[in-house]
Amino acid sequence: MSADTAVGPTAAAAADPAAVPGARRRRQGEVVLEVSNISLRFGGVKALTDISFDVREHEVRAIIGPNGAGKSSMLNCINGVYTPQEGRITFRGRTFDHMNSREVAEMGVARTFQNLALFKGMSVLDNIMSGRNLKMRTNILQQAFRNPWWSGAEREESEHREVVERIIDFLEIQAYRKTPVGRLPYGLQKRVDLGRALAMEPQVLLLDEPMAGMNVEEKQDMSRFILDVNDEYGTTIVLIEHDMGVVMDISDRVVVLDYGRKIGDGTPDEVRANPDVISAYLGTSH
Amino acid sequence: MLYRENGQFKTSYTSDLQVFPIAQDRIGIALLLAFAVFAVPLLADEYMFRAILIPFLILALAALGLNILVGYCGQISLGTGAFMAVGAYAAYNLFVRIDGMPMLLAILLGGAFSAAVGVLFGIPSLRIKGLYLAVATLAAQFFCDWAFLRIKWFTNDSASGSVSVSGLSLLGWKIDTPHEKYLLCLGIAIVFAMLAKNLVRSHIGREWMAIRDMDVAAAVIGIRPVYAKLTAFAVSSFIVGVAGALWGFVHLGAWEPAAFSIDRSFQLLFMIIIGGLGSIMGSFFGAAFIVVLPIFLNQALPALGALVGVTISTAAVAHTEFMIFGALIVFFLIVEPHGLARLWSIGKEKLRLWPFPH
Amino acid sequence: MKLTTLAFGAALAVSAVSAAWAQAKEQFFPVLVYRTGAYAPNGVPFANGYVDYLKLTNARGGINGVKVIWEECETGYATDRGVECYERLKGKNGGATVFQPLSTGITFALTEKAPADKIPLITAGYGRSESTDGMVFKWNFPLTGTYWDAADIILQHLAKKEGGWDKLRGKKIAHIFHDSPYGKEPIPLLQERQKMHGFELTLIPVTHPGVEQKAAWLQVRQLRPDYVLLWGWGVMNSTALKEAVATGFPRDKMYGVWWAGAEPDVKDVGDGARGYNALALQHGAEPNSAIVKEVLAKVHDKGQGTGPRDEVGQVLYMRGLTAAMLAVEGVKRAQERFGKGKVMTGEQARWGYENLALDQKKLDALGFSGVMRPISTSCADHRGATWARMHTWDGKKWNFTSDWYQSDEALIKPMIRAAADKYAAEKKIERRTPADCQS
Amino acid sequence: MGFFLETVIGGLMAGMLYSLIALGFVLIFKASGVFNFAQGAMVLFAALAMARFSEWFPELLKFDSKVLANVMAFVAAMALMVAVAWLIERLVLGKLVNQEGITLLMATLGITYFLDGFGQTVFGSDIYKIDVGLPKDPLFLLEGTFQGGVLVNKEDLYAAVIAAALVILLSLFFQYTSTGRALRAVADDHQAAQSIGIPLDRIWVIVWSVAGFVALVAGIIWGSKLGVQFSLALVALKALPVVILGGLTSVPGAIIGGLIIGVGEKLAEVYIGSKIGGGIEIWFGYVLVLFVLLVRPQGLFGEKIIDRV
Repeated sequence: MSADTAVGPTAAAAADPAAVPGARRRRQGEVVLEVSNISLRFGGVKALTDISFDVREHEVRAIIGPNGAGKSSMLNCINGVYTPQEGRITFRGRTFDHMNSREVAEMGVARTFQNLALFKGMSVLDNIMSGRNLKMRTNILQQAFRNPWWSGAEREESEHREVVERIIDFLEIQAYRKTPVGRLPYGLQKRVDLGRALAMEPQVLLLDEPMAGMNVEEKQDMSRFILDVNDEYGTTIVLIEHDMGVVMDISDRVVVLDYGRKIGDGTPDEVRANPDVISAYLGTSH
Repeated sequence: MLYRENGQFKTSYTSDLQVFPIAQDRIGIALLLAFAVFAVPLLADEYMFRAILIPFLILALAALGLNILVGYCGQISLGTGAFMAVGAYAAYNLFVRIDGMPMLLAILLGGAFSAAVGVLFGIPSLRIKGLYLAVATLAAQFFCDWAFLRIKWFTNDSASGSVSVSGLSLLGWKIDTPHEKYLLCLGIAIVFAMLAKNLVRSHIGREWMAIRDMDVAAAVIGIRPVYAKLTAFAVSSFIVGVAGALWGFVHLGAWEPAAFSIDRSFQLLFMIIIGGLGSIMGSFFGAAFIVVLPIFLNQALPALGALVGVTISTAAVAHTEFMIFGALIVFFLIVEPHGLARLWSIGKEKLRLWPFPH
Repeated sequence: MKLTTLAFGAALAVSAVSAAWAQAKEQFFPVLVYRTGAYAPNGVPFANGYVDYLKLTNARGGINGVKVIWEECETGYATDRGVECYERLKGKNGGATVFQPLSTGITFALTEKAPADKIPLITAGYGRSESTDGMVFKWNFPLTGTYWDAADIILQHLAKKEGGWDKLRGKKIAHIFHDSPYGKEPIPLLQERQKMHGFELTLIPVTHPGVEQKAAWLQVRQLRPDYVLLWGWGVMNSTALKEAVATGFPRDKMYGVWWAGAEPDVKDVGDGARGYNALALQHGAEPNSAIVKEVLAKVHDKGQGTGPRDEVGQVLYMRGLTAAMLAVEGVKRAQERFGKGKVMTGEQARWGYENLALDQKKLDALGFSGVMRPISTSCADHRGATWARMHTWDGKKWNFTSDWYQSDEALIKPMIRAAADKYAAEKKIERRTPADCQS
Repeated sequence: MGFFLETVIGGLMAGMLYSLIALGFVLIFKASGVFNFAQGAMVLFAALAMARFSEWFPELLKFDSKVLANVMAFVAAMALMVAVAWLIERLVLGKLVNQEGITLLMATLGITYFLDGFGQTVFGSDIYKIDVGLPKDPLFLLEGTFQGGVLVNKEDLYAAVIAAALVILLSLFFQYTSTGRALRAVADDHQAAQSIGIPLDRIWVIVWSVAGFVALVAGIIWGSKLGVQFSLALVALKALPVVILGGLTSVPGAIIGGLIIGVGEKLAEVYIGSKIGGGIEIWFGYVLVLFVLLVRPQGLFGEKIIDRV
């Protein structure tokens, strides 16, 4: 990626959201990720019950639902933080009954976190660099003996540093490179979180409430970043979000969860029309 | 005014990746090293060498090792003494059993053995966290103490279980005078400090810190906790082991397991807390503080007493030393929980902006 | 390298000069003590006795007019602290005369350092047994006996009680020891004797500091040994006695080494310890001896007593007193050769310790009649004497309950020789030549 | 068989004494999240105070009733421990609120050094006596069944009973007094407790005082067993594995942990130790804990830790 691509077509995309979904729906490929009959329990508490849905290549797939609907748990199952008691997850034809974080990462699935899980003690740069870890090859000895003159480790560092710098430009956080993330304002931390995920050059990007607690401008920036990523690299995006407005604007298809069950699935318009969803959100029962 | 980085532009990432990106720091460090290598031998007397500088360097090395485990990887260990002991006894056995074994090689191999033991006792850290782990590491401490006391083979069947080495030499250079010993320790300390610095600023270092700061997130971006933690244990115990070997070979000359007792483990932990967790520099600050303070106190107190005309008994001095030491530790934790290293960097920040406060 | 060595030489020269300048008519005795920590109860009386005697020496007009000065340094029984003290004091006041670490651990460490610094080590009644062999251990002086002697003498006593060595056959002896070089030192000799006389020897270690001995005494109770040897230090001794009371093991079947036979060990067990025997390193508690009276008169009555008055004459106090006396007498002997009324260097003092000749007359003159027996050292024997006897606690005080013993040279000499040779080989040291002995 | 029983009983007794010290750790950790390394030093300090006061009062006030002396000494020592608790809260913990566990741990290590030095300065470093009339002589059971009978150390028996009583007392205190309830609230959630108006600082003083009380009792029992001197501070090291085995936050855990380790290490020492050179007591407890933790990382009765993202 390069910094200048941050503007250009995407600006238009952000400017005219209505036009975008149509534009992208044509690009949707076949199913990359399929979740079937997932159930997850903590002791007696049922977090997820028999959830199934699929994610297509290049699409923006949203998972919505009220608090405690089990959205984050769903993501945690996908990248192996939790192990569901039942159900299977299929990724590019390979089927698992539980995922292993490392494998998931190697298969090109990256993820951001709802309440920031950044590495507090490290600088912005190091946080994003850590996203490149999977791609770094030099062994401990090479790293121990690294030096500016004759060492693979040094070369590797600066190569990856280059990639990371582009991400930093893209996310417009150049000024904070060497600041410990702990000291950054919330909105920027969210960007760093995204940056760390992007550094993995993911094929599928799981975003856990990327806009939670942001003001309007920040939300617009963030949705722009997301759409850009999706456009430029065709990265498939699975997105958890509260803000219905944003979701409906930027996502192609939406899954709705409530109390750990799936109550709706389809395009934004279909979901909008779905009575269960409405009742879940407006709290009326029928 | 002197301490400014403006006008120093980085034209390549490599130049920005340097250990000391600011020219003044580079010069400062160079001067410091020059001083340590050339000036100190001129200034220090034998007592200075044997009782302060050599122990300081060796313990600083050990603290450095511990800091990698605790400060960078966030795994608390109270078993450091044991790993020093493993290093010392392994080196001893290699040194006396294989004749013609070069001292330096023996010491390094001692470190290697220590690393192996470290990994072994590090395995629980994959499941056990925090204080539970801390106490679990005490198992290493007490077990090793026992093993070196009980298993005659380790001590080359010496009746008393105490071992000793002599006739140290390095590549034909005979090391007997205190200032040669000092230079040896200094050299080793510097080398390991550099290597450690390299590790912590490379991706392995980032893996350790990631595990320390947020292990779940670390796992999600593809860091294997097993690998990160065990490498931390290995590297840490390696350095600690080397320090242990030096402690036995160079400082004590003859030792028994008591030389690596649990008190040593605590002492080292103090050093990195006072000096600064997660800071190479800090390990040295901490070691200096902890080594010098008691000696200073128990020489200063009688002098002070003499000033006001009362003779303080040795016992009183010893007890006061305990009290002041304890009090200082607490005072420190209250004033600067992040240790001397933090004070140092704050100082630098200030200096950078001086004379303009913002 | 060159520059630094040169510079270092210069530094040395400077310190030498300053040392020479410090050469007043004062003989400097560093005093390593532990008045704090786990072993303080035993360390304190020893230190007080030691210092009191040095004070007395000055009160007596010094060593042929040479004033004695000293400085205490707290080791806390820890090896590295001990080494630090050694380094700090060895150069002070024109150089240390002699060191007495009162810790086996520190002794081992200093044994490696002393030769280089040409400072003798006196380890009266402790330290490494093979250092008796002055041909290898030129600077170590385990005066008045080592742990091998102690173990041998205790066994002799038992044999005598049973009515002959042959009667020991089949008897059960348990060796309960402080799990450290100190406690392990006697084991080789015990095993040697075991081979010779066929008694059952059980080794029961107790880990530092020895406050938890239940398991050990459960084993004792299961084993039901005929005798228990107690090789403890500090709290371990009193705890052992209490456990013996608690498990009902007869105290009069317990025999302690000379470090396990003092007041702090039995004081707070009181009646419980009645009948407990321990070896006395020459002296026991000597409240009525001439020397104690003199100390009281010339030091304590002058208000210069180091410790509490009632402590004077207790076992460990006497141990310290005697140790100091030996240190001073060595210097006196050295002066006979290198010049009366001169300050002796460590090297000269070493000669004095190697040629000690304290006959009964001298001892009586010093006020040690009944406290000590004659002692005379030589190149081959840095120990001088192995006299010891038993004393027994009657609930109030220690009383002698046996006559004098000496360890069996025939048995111990070869062991010493072998161990010393092993050490020499390890360290690549040449045995000293007779010529060297004359020097 | 008789001997086996003997060992087990001995182990149980020792275990009870360990848990007595472990209790102090747990109380403080529960209420203030501090892993109080100073517990051992507090035991020593309390014991020293007790021992010396019981010597001094009769001298000062010219009376010679052992009971009275002990009672007065106990009260005075308790007062002293409360003072210590207050000072610790005031000067140390109060200033270290919401620091990481390790920092607090270090602080208590600092306190340890201070108390060791201070105690020995004020009370001396000789070996002192506490005599509260615990019997010293052994007791033999079932002499009919086993030859030689089964030996029980009477002193330990009394000690165990006292310890047990203390535990019951404390659990009652936690359950039924308002302070106890407040303590539990604090233990569960500092902020919440504060927000409903529980004064943290006061609570902490109370907890540390209670811990001081436990230390005093432990000190008296151990002191009359071993004599009061520096080594008392080191028995804390015996209690560490107990605390961890039981789970840092569980009072019953401390007791059961103590019993398990007590019996375990005695059996190990007697039956295995004697084969491999002995002295394995020193590490047995720790190694046992290590293996238990591998199965239950939070100890037997500790609260389970779940990672949330």
